[in-house]
Amino acid sequence: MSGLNRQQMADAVARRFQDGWIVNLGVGIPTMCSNTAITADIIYHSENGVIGYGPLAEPGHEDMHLVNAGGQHVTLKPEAAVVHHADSFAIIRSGKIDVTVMGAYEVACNGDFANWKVAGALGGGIGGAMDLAASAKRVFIILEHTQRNGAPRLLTRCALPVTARGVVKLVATNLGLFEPAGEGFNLLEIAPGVSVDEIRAATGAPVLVPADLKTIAV
Amino acid sequence: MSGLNRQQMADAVARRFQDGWIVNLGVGIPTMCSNTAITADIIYHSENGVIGYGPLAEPGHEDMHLVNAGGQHVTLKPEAAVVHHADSFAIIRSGKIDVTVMGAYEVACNGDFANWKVAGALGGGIGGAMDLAASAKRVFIILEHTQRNGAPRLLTRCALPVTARGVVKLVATNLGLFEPAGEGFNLLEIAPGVSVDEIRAATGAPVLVPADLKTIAV
Amino acid sequence: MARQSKVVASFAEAVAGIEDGATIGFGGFAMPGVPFNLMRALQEQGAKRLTCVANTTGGAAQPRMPDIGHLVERGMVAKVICAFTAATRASDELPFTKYYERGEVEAELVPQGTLAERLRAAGAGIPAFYTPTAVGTELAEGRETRMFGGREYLLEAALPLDYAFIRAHRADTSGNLRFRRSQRNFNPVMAMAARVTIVEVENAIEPAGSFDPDDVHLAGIFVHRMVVIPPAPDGIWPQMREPRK
Amino acid sequence: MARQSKVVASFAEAVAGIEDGATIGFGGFAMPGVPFNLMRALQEQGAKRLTCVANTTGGAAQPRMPDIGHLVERGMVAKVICAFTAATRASDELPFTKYYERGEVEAELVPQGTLAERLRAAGAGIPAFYTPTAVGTELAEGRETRMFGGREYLLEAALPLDYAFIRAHRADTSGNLRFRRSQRNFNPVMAMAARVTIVEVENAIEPAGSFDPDDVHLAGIFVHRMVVIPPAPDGIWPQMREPRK
Repeated sequence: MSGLNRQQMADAVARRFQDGWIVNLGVGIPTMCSNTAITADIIYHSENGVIGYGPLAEPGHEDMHLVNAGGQHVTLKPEAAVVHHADSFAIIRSGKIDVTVMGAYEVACNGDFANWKVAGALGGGIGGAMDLAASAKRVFIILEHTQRNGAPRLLTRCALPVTARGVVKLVATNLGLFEPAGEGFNLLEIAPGVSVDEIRAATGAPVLVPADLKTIAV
Repeated sequence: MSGLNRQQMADAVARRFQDGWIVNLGVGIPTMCSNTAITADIIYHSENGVIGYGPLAEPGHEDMHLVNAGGQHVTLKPEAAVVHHADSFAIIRSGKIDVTVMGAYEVACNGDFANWKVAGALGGGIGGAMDLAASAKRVFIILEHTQRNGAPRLLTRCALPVTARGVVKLVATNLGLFEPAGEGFNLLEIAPGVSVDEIRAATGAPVLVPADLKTIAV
Repeated sequence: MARQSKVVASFAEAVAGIEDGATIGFGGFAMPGVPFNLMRALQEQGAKRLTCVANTTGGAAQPRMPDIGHLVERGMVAKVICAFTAATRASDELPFTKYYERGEVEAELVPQGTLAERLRAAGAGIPAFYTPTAVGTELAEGRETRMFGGREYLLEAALPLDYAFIRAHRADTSGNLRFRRSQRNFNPVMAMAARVTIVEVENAIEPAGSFDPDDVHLAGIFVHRMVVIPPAPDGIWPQMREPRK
Repeated sequence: MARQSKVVASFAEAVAGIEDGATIGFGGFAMPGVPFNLMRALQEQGAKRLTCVANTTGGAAQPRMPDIGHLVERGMVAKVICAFTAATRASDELPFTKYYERGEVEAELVPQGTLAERLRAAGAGIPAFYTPTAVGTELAEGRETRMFGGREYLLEAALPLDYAFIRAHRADTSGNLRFRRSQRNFNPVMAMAARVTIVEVENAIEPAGSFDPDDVHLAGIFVHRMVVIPPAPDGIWPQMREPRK
């Protein structure tokens, strides 16, 4: 029941990108979306003001002045431009990001998600997540379907403090692709070798399955 | 009783500038402050985002892409930098302009002044005057002491709609240099060949004269 | 699938499809950066009930360049939002002013810095902000103010545009722009505030990558259509005027 | 009378005179643009009860670079205002976090875009603005929100700084700066928000006029003290780290 690996999860999301989109990728698995050959014509934006970055730099060819929002050394496409932080978030808040892809601790079928504060902690790590979640045209979430102890991360309501409310449009896990649909998650595509019953057992909210369920291409 | 000419009025104001000041000059007589040799080390700022401009361009040497706020073709000093309009007014509103020098229709001894709308007009021309007047560290006004019909422009209260309230620190006219002082104007310096009685007769507010009245150097 | 080219062949094509009732911002300050060619093309395009946003409705100087006044004269304009609806010199008259005084067009007079900041706010996803400008003046009468730190500020709203018309010095095929000297002025904030930005460019469009990414003044993501200005007399290129007295 | 030179000879001189109780902003994002040398000098300078503003209190990675955590460890900090007061990965721990959990320092956690915009507002004379960010979250609890166009926004206040510590790639004697690539990040807005901006510069200071006025990223009017970073090991120059798993 392990399903997709991390790059396959990123690929499943990246396949939904459309040519010409401006895309912001969060730390972790989401950054892998820019390392896939699936999407040819995407403009990647990162919070630190880099517009139009490309794949990760080859080892030994890193530019010490150039990182993405995850601190990884990236390359630039010819169309690249650099702006300062206030202008970078002006782009975000004014709705020019077509999709933001983020990791999360929890996501709920009402479209809420939580990714900045763990249970019992005093502090948190918000970064640009709240700005992106509030204002991007689409919020896509990538996360492991369950916690290490097997507890579900896809829930009816988030237990942790939320990052934004009602904004998630697509959820990719190792088990499948889901769409928050109010009282449950629509299962859009299923990972190869995974059964619907396994998904239902691992999900903390109703899972709605279409008659013509597709399997994710890997 | 004509007193100072236009350049002499500008010079009388420019003598009050201090080295290192950031200075914004309004259209008309105030622009003449940047054409005087009196002030060696001023950073001139104009609303259209030019920081560090110098004297007017010599005829035949104008740069068609470079004007000051009055639309005059200016030159650049080596320290010059260009910003866009929102950043230019960020500089103004955040209080970084040491002095703004403007023309006016009227100025009052309570520090109010009026320079954007004439009597009976429906429209007006504000330009950057209200932003500058509200936020510059000092507002200096240069204007002819009287209207063409002899009516005073220095008043107890402005009759025209004001540009800002209580902000004027210095007033230069063809007759002298004045400081708004609440219930009247302090006469700081007098133009050569002009008498205090002439000034009082031409002023619509009390004029307070110091014992050691200086004459403006021309 | 490649993205569609942003370069169009004519000014008429650049302004095609502008809807009646649109809000259009025109960049420029004095002569530099004013999209004269696009403004002339818009006169021919003929959209109605426009809201026009610019520093000024048009200058008093002659010979007269394309300006908002021309659009008003053709009955295309419902409203202007500008820092000048009349000349500052009582002896001058802006072409716009007489139509305004006759009640043929509406006008909202805005301090220049407030205008720039309202555009910047629209491009920054900020719906409203407070400014010290215009407090205590006729412009603030009846409006909401608030004290912060003992000082009074006026609430101002973002000013989003449907279209921005701007003029740039150089452009690459991805829409990255460079402005020259005081040509920059309102142009970047107009573009950031707009749904669609249309640019007249003073030089031939260069290949993507022609500018160092550190030296781009307006990123291509803000630019939608570009047209190269032909040499005079087909294109409009400001020249020196007789000095004013 | 000539203006005083902005160039100082040492980091100690650059941070001299910083008062107890000052609010200091530290530019940088990840490694690029962080004023590591100035932060190290501040540890020695020893001012107390500081309010520290930055994207993060410090990274979890080793070897550890100078960060706000070091200042906290020395008892110099009353409060931090940051977008990270704990690590995003539950498995990491920021050096700062344990002092915070022990109650030895106050913290205000701010979304990164709100932080940038609050600094920008301070540098733009805007005392407060509305943002959609953080609406509906724990951060908005008990705070003022307002509807504009049917959407809820949160009121946020400007965040002025006494000092900005920043790092730039090139500088001229007038203080005009250029940043390289993502080194720009928070640095210009920190400088615009500050009363005094102190810069560590990666290259020798160049004569005024070395940069085209169109290519200045931060105008010299915002810059007060500059110091050139010496070669390693005297100066701090980030190197590649072992990749994280």
